[in-house]
Amino acid sequence: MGLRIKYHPILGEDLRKDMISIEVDGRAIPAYEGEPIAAALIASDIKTLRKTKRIGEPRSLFCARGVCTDCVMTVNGTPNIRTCITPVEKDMKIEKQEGLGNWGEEPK
Amino acid sequence: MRTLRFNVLSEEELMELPGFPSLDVIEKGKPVAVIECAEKIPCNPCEACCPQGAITVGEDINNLPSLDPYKCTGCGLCIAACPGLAIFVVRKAYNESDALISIPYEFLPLPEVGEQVEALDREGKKTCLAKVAKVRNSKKYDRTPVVSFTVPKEKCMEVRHIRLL
Amino acid sequence: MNEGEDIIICRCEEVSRNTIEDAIEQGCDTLDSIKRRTRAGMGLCQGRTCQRLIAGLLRNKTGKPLEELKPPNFRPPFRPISLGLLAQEGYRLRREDELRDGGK
Amino acid sequence: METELAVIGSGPGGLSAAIEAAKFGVKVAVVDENPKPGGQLFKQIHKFFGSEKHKAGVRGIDIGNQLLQQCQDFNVDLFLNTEAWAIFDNGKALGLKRGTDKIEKLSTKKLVLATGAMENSLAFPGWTLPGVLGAGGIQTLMNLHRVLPGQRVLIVGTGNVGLIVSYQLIQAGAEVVAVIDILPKIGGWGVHASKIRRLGTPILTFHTVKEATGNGEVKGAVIAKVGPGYKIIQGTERELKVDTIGIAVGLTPMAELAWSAGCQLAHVPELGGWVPVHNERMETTLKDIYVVGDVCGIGEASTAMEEGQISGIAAAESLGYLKRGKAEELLEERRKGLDTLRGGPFATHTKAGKGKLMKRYYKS
Repeated sequence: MGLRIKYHPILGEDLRKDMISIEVDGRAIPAYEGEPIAAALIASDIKTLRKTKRIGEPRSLFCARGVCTDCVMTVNGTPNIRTCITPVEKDMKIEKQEGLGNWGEEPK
Repeated sequence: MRTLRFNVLSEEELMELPGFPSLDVIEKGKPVAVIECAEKIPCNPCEACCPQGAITVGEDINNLPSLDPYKCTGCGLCIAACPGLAIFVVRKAYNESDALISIPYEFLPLPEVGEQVEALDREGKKTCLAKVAKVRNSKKYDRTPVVSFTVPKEKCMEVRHIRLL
Repeated sequence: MNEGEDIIICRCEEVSRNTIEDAIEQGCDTLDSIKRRTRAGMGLCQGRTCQRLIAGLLRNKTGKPLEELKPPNFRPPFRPISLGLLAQEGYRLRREDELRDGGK
Repeated sequence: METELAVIGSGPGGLSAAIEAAKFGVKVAVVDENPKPGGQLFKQIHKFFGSEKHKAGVRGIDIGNQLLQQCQDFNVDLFLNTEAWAIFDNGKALGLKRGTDKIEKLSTKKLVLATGAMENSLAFPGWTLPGVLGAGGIQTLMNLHRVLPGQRVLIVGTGNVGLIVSYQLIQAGAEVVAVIDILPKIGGWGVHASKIRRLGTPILTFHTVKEATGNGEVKGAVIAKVGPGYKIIQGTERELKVDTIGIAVGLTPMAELAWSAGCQLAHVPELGGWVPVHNERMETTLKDIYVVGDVCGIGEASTAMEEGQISGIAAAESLGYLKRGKAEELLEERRKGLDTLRGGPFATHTKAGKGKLMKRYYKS
């Protein structure tokens, strides 16, 4: 939480109030509704957002604007979601993505 | 064209600038703007904001601003108006021993009047101690507060920033 | 940068500098051929992050100025989109068009 | 869905195009994949340069709000969270994906591409570690989302982006351990450099980053001096304790939409790479597609806004909402504005690059 900017000389005080809780790999993480998922995770010091498919390298936010796709995670069961531009919603379930992720069961 | 490509402006380079009020005027000790703008960038809010018409950029906004030190009253509006935060007001004869320097200060926390702070030069090196005399932060300044502080007279062309203790 | 030390150039497909330089040595002289040979630039970001780095390697290795290169081919969809969605929604849109054009 | 003018990208260029066209009665739709409009404006918390007319002295963030207000005043439709994933029929139709599961077709008469630019990469050992980010990415995270990526930062690159982000990191409470550049001179404006120098932040030219260290995330950065040929001078390496490395080595226009739509591109180094060929009305080689802002040459927000207005006026005229004479008068005014903004020594490159592009346009 130390990484959130509460007071800022230009932006003023952060007046957002109620935080909600999102589930990240089974752990409850505080987040503001509407902020990018990646911002909430980094504010909670979760830097590794995924592991690459070949070498298994940890990756994190890189461009922070939806271009580089390095921050993709599995969100509510859907893999490859760019967490830098996907807003936090209530009851979100987020998982660190391994490789290309798992698309889940084939629909019947 | 000037090509400022050093990490800081030297005082000699400063004195050649049309925004420099001349040593005579500074010696006289009245408050006067010191415009440390050395590159032709397209910009003219300093000219537009000056109530005395003391700063001229002209038709081509790439010109360096030039200062008429006799029109300048040292009011300090240009300190907050300059997007490059490159304007300071120096009042060498603030009192017997001290000069008063006004700078833009966009950081938190803001210093308090009467507070003792470190005075830094253009390279961020500690030069001496300073005492905060005034903190202006009205709406007009649009979140660029102007902090005035006193330093020994001989430091008035050296000190350009402060660090809270 | 250390000479000889290999590093990742294409972050998505994890393609290293050595792999790309080998491909250039073996005759790949366009961004497209490098992409087809090594997969560099073929990942999720579609080469947006590494294209310039690869172009630089190509220029350094072949001496060919960038002006003579063509940007790699770029086809829709420009953003990740699932084929299922494309098929399903595409069908809906076509039906709407047909209905509007007189219900053929 | 149908519109008369579709704009892809809601940064300063795209919004200005939309507003200007809508002023004359054109039906306009702006598409942006982000949840918030404004492009990169809302992370620009510093006061802008320029003249009064170009909103100089106003912070980027406030210019963004002014533009959004104007969009509302002139009934511009904004489609956010909407990705343009295809351009059909020479720009006459767009494939859109709205939210996660809705696909739409947007038919239009004219199209403005205002897709902006992306940050250049710099590959060095360790550059894929969590903690290495684009400097603009850092700026987005801290100024838009109020989260700092770390506490101790090395910035690589002394262009205006590197210098401004360094200053803003310090404003947000982080420590900038150093700003380095492999080139002999600081790339950005002296005033921006002075702002961080007087805070004591070192700017080291002739320096490069040799390696990001750390296992799993950045714990340090090895920097070193470079000599002739920009080769590292052995023995000058030293490790800085940092948890974040920001890469600020320039921008590349994102011209791939224009390219795939069939617009001719040219490689113009002065403009940042491959850019769509265009004329003084910002028309590409496909006459119904316009380009404005960084996508057709890296510049400032102020120049993007002028270019946006030019395309909006040109589109309004060719759609019949404006008489030729009146349009020319308005266009001339904007072109003069552009000339002024590009009149200084820092913009000679851009000016030359734009000249090349126009030549190409009339040759084709």
